[in-house]
Amino acid sequence: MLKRIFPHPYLTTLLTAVWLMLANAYTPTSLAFGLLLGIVIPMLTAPYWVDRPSIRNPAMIVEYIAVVLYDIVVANITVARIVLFMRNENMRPAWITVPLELSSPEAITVLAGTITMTPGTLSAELAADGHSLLVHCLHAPEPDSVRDEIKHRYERRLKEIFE
Amino acid sequence: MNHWIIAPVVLPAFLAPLIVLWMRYDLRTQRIFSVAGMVALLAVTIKLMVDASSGAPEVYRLGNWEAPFGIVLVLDRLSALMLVLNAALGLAVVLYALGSGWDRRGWHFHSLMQFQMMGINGAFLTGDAFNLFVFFEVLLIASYGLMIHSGGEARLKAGVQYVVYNLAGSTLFLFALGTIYSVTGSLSMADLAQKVAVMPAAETGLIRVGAILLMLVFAVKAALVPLQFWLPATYVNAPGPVAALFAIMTKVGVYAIVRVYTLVFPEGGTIGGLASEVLMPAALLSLVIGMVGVLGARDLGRLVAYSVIGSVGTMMLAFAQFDQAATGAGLYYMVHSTFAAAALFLVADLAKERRGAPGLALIPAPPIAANGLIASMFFAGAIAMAGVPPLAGFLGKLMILDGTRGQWLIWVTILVTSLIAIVGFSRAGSIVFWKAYATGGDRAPVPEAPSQGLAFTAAGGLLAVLAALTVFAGPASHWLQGTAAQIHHPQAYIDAVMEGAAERAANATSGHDDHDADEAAHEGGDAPPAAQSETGH
Amino acid sequence: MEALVASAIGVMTAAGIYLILRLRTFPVVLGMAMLSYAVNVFLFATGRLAVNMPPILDHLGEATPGYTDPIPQALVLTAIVISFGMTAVVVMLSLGAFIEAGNDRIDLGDEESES
Amino acid sequence: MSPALIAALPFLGSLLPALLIRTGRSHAAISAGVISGLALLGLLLNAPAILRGEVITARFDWLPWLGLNANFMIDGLGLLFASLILGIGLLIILYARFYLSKDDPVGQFYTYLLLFQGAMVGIVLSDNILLLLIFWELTSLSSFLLIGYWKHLPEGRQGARMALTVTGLGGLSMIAGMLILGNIAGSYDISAILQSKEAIQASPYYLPALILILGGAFTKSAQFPFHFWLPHAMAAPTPVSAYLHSATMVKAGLFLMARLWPVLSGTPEWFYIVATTGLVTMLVGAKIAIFKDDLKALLAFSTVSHLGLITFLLGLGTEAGAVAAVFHIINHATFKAALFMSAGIVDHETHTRDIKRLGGLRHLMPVTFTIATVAALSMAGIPLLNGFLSKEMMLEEASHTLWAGNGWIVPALAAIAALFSATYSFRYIAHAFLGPVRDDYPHKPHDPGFGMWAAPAFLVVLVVAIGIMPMTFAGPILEAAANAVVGGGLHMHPVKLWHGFTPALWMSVFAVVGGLVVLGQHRRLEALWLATPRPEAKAVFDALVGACVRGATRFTSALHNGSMARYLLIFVLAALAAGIWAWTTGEQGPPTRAMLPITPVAAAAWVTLLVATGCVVAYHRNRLLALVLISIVGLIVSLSFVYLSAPDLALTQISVEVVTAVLMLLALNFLPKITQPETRLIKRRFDALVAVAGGLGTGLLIYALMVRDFAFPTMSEYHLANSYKLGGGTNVVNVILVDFRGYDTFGEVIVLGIAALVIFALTEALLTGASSRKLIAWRPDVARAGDKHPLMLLVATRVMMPIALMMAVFIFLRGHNLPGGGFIAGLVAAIALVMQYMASGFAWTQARQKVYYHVLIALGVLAAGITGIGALFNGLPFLTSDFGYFRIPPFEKFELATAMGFDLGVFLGVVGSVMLALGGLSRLARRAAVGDEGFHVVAEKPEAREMAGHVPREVGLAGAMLRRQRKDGSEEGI
Amino acid sequence: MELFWEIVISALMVIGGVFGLVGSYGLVKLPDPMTRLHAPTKATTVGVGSVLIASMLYFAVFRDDLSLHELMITLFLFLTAPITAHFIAKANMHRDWKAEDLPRPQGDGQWAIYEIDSDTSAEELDEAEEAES
Amino acid sequence: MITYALMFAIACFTLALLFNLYRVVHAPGVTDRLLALDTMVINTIALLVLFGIAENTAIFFEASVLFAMVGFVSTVAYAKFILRGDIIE
Ligand code: NA
Ligand code: NA
Repeated sequence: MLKRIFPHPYLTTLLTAVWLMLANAYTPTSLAFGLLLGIVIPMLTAPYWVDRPSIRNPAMIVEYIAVVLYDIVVANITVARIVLFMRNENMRPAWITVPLELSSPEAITVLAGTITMTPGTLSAELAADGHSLLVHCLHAPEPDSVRDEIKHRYERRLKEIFE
Repeated sequence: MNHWIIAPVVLPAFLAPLIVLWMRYDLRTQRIFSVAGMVALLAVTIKLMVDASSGAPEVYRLGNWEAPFGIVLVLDRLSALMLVLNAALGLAVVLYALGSGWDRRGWHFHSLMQFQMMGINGAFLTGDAFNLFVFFEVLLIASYGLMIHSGGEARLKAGVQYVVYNLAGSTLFLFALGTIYSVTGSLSMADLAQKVAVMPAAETGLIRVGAILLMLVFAVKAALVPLQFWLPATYVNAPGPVAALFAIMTKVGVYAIVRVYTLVFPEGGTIGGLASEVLMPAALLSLVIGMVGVLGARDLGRLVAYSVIGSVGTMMLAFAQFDQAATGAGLYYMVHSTFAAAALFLVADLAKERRGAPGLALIPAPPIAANGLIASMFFAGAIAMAGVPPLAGFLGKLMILDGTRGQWLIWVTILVTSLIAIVGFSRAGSIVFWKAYATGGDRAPVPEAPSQGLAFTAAGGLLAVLAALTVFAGPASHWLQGTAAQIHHPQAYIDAVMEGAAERAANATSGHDDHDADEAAHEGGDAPPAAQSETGH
Repeated sequence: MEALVASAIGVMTAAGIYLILRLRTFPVVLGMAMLSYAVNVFLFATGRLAVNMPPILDHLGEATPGYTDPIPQALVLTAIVISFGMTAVVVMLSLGAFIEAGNDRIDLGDEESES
Repeated sequence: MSPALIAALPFLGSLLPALLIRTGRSHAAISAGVISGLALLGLLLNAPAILRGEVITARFDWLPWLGLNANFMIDGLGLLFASLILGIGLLIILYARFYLSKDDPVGQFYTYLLLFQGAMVGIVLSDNILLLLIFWELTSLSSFLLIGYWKHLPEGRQGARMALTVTGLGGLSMIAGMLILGNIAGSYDISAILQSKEAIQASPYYLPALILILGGAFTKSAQFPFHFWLPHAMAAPTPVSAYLHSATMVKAGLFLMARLWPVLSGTPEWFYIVATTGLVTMLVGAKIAIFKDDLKALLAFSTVSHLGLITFLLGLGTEAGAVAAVFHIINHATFKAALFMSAGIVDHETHTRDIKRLGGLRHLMPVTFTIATVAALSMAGIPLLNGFLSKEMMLEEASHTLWAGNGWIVPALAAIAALFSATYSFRYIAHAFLGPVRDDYPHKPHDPGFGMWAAPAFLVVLVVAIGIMPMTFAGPILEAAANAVVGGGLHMHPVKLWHGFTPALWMSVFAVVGGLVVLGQHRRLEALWLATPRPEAKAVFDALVGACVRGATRFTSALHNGSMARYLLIFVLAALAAGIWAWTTGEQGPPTRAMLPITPVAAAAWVTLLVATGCVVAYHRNRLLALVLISIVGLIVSLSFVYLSAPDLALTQISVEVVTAVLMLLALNFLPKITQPETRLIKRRFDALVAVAGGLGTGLLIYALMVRDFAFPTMSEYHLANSYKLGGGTNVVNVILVDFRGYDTFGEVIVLGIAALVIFALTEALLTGASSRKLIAWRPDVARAGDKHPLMLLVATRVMMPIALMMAVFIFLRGHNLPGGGFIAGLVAAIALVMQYMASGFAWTQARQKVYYHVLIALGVLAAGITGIGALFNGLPFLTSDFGYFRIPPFEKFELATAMGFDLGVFLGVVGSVMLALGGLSRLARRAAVGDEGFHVVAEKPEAREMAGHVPREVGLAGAMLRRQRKDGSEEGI
Repeated sequence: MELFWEIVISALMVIGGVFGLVGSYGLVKLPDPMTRLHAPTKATTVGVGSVLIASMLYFAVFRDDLSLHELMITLFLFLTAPITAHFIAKANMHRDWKAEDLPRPQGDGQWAIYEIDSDTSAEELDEAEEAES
Repeated sequence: MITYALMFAIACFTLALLFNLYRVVHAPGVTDRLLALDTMVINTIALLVLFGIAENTAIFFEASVLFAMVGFVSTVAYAKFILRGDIIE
């Protein structure tokens, strides 16, 4: 029963927050209305999201976000330096395969997204079996270290969150 | 306010979605409701015609807004006439479609028909230039659907051309409306009429551009040369009953020309003689090209289509006189030619359905079932369309000739093209219906249809209308002369819409009883709108 | 600014006209789209131009002088919606014609494909 | 009996034969006979009064505004003609009963005949020239039907069309003439016109009117050079020839000339045109008749000749001429009808009308021989027969007629014509009936039964009776009719057999003797005739009409050649030309508005827009690229809308943009990805030139509009002032849309709804029949990557779609006060759904779709309509809105406006329409990709297929799948 | 205090502008489609992100208008940027790259776009379908 | 100071727009142009936000959100088309 009303509680929370931001009004009315929509919309869209991803370690999310935000800032500076100052001939673009230990689709997606948003890397493709990620590096003289960092910095944490 | 005025729009506008909602799997119920709807529509429009016959134009203020701020509908004799014409034609077409089984050859025939009625009625009733655009679009898009009903290569290819050509027309419509709005700051036709009448000389250039572009838009609908190109292939490839219905489509353009260029941009007004200068050559060319097409057509359906172009040219010669008597004559001819064209398309479809492979090509094929009956119906329709006595077409032509006295070019053109039409029709008819007996082939089988009788009745009914129009030519032309008089004295129209409108609009209190109190209460609150946007204020 | 808008409308119109004169349905549909951009901006511009004066009243329902004319905006909105419907139909129709005919020529044959 | 009823009876009765034919041929004939008889009886009841000099009239208003009224009158002329028409008609009905074969559709024949009879009676009894015109044209039409009666004969069809064309031409010319005549006289009533001789003959329009009216008369009466149609009309069954082409219809032209004689004749113009034409026709017709071997052709040309004779007499413009003309009308009707019938009998009995195959019939068909001989001798002008009398009168008139001052020409030509006339008459007797009996007739002849020869016999009795005692048998009617022709006050000298040795008698003698001599030389003359090249009228006519038809076909096909590019080019050029013309013929005031400054951002956006537009044109052949580029144009346009204070527009434009892009991509999937260059460079350059001109025109127009403030304030001041006060919303654009101009929006929603229905219907059509097979056979033309539904998108959509829906709700609710509203909200919701479809695929998503999009559309339209109609219950007009404020503690006060119900309708309609349209395209793609599986998602419900009723044509795999599906009753949401 | 916020906001705007520009410059400067893909996806998102935060702060500080809705756009961009980059990358690979020129994934399989009729969400959808029934 | 920063930022994004335009005109294939379009959308959003600050209004917000959403959907749709032809399969 509860699952039918709240098929995705995190989504409900997110949607309520989105409503508040959309309305840009932080009043009881807004909250009530936002909550109402936050409940109704996931109910309506439940057929399209049948399973319910499990989140084991919510606390880890905060850490993960912090790490990623930091990396994004750094990433951008790195990319900016490459774009602005590195001659195209000196660039060493590379493709690397990242074997995945994650299996939850949500986790894989978050990892891929993180990779794209962070230093000089971009998730280009997933293996047909979903067990590897193809990453393109803008400038990676040592591809293996990039792979290790991805696995260490992000995949490890995501594994803790989701699995 | 006479609430019946909105009925011709609202009735089909409700019926169509109801058909979609509840009857889309059940053709039988659709048919019942569709026919009932058409009968009701005809009854309502006849009532409106009676209303319109006695006295000044009636105004219906949608949303209770005064012109020019809101949209008004105006019922006068001209609009009432067009409504009845449309409803009568619609009824015949629906009956034919279900008699011949055309309606079951694809989806949504009946709902599209209702929407089509709605669009056409809306165009006839509206007193607002932009709303005219909207209803043009309604009727066009419904016509697109009907035109390609049941698909097929030729029909779809012709459909593309029809749609694209009309899209170009719609684009031009918007250019014209923008220009007119920009110069006058108004869209209501009555208001425009007042403003154009006192327009300073320095602004005539731009308003003339607006007026002439608008004319071209209507000319596209009316299929006036050189904007007639969409018509032949469209009419030929449309399903028979739809082609018959389209007979009213060109009249929408004609109606709009008559309306706008007598009301808003009258001849001899501030912007000069704009309309007649373009209309006359266009009408003459249409008449010639149409009737030459009748002679040169290689296909009976195409022949009828060209005769439609010719007939539009004929009536436009009358309207382009912008004089009361000629307008009355033109109206009579218009009523006649609408029914005549529709009847001919239905008869052509009866023949086509029976001829099989040769279609309507002008080549001999074995005699068809009911050859004699169909042939005589074609004969009657051809007489009407070619303007040969005794049917109304002849009377209409006589009246137009009488109304264009002294304009020898018009006389010569009308008479010579009549001869061409006679030759064309007789040639085609004798090939299709007579030469059949020379082929020595077996009679073609009767096509499968739910009710041949109904199909014949529908086509015959249209011919009967023509006969009635002939017999009652006196009262009919008298009524139409009255209509022409109303058209050529547009002040009554303007007064009906505009008199006192400004004062009433200024004193309007929204008609919402609780509003003032609420507003006072509301003004006490100071939350900005954005802060409450989820609930309104 | 007016000159920019006017010239932009002109260029879009020209592009639209050129494209609708092509021989295949697809460029013609593109041309129609270009023309509808042009006419929408045209219609909008007939209300004259104003920057940061959207016709939105303050919460007391008062209008500040200098608001841009809302009528053309309402008209353009209607026009956009309608032209969307039309585009949808013409796209579908051209596709249907292509499937049936095996080509997307917009011209009809010599006989205007009498059936 | 009222003249109106006399004219109406044949029309009213014309349906009887067609209906009674089912009960037998005789019943059809009898009914026709009874009708004719009744009309004749009714006519004759009036005869005494008319012969006393009265005129019987009947008047009915028909189209009084035009002056076209159903006015009838019977005077002497009318009585004469009507009697001939009805009387001979009765005989023809009798004759035809026996003449027509069992295979002929006799009912049709009598129906046409009665129609014709009514039309003829109408002509001669009309007291209104417009009414007369109507009957006039009706005779053309009914004769068209009668001539083409034997539909399988090409001569019949061609003859019918030729007659219709020629007489139609004349009829049209007559219309013009009659209108002019009526205009001069101030009335279309004949009795009134006949009073206006001075006015008419003094009018500058007299000559045009005369020529135009004579055009009608001459064509109808087969006067030279319009005589050629008559012989070809002989393809009709003989009763028709006898009736129409000798006794009645061809006399209509004569009747008309006689009718208008009082006002038109008496001028030199009249004399030279009419008399000369008559004389020439008389001569030419007679000459040709001599050499015709077909009995009916011979008679046809003799008819031409005699019609010329009468025309000549009328053309003289003298009283005596008029009397002679009327008398010859009577006489010719009697002997010529009898001759035609006798020819018909010969044809009927011998199965040939070729005079060269006949001869000797005198012995085999004595009765027929007698009839034919008496009639032919009358035609030759032999004394004691009526033909002699009127021909004598003609020769008498001719003998003292000056033509351009010359006193010899007319008498000489008249005498020669009379000689020719005697020749062919004798030939008819000699070559068909005299001579030895032959043994090679196609059919062994003998006299027919009484029924068949009764009618001609009766006529021949008249021929003799009048010939011997003219004043007894024809005197009264002749006088009455002639009196009517000359317009009253006639002093007629009694017609006598013997006038003494007048020039006319010598001319008669010359003619008869000469006739016999010429007949003797016939063989030699015929050889000469055959050796002389001369234009064959039919060939000329056919060539002319053929050339016209070919020309028309070529012109029409060349003009409407199916080239869309040309149609649109003409459209653009027309618009340009009209616009420039209108502009240059008006005035333009000076600029009055200050221009907004150009900011760098605006300049950048402008550059972007121009470059992107240019790229669209430059790269348009790469279709995908063109779509991407056009999206850039759309983006910049939206940006400009935001910048120029039109946020609602920007939101709408940008959301429409993406939905359109999706739609186009779905379609492009099937279409070629590249447009091949097909037009030549020169054509492209020309197009570009036109395009630039169009762009320039549009740009200048809008610039001219923007630089000026015009005389009138815009009406939107009212909307700005009252949008909140009266409409309850602060977003003026939205209030205009849902309230002030809600009716526009109502129409707009319906447009979208219809668009979706159209697309759905088209999809259904494409999923059945041949196109379905084409779809299944379709293969993608470009290589496809793997991975139908990338995981990342799927996961992202799970979050994004609800957020997007949330946005839709948000935009919907705030629309009345801030940018937004039902339409944009609907598009956003649709975009959200599109995301889901893209992420998980059509079938999967569709299977989870609980709402039929049809229902959404219908509900949308209904919701909008119901909101509007609610006001009617308060007596307010459709779409009158209401709003109020509500407070639910502890929340803030909020407003509800009925306009929101309207907006909800818009929202539902938009979502339903967009999704139904996209769904349609997806289903096509699915059919193409998965083939038979496509059927799984074809129909909404199985019974829907039944409804469509077109499925059984499906064969093969698709059909089988369909049947299976129907059996399963599997159901799929759409 | 106001000055502090002024500096912060100004700095954010300048940073945003610079990154936005760099991102678009990268699109021009970088040598091939795959490398070009890097610049805008990162730099531009951060550029817009900075501007959005600046806007948020500006309205909160100087207009006394607590405005978090810019966060919403930021959220949206951060959520979508990787997906669009992913798709454009796939499109680039489909057009310009062959499987042989790329490192192989672990196991026997192939990258999704090179395997005909693969569907990385297939299992996902199937599972969902099972769960539902 | 904010005004200058604002002007600077607007100038940057305007210039960025023109860089994107360069890619629209000169690109080896459609994907680069698609990327340019996507980037343009983002730059446009930035410009809208900056206008909002400059004009001191929140009116541009919805447009920005919608641009973001629409930019995403259309980029994905175009890319999916390049990959699969059928974007809703
Ligand atoms: Na709105
Ligand atoms: Na991105």
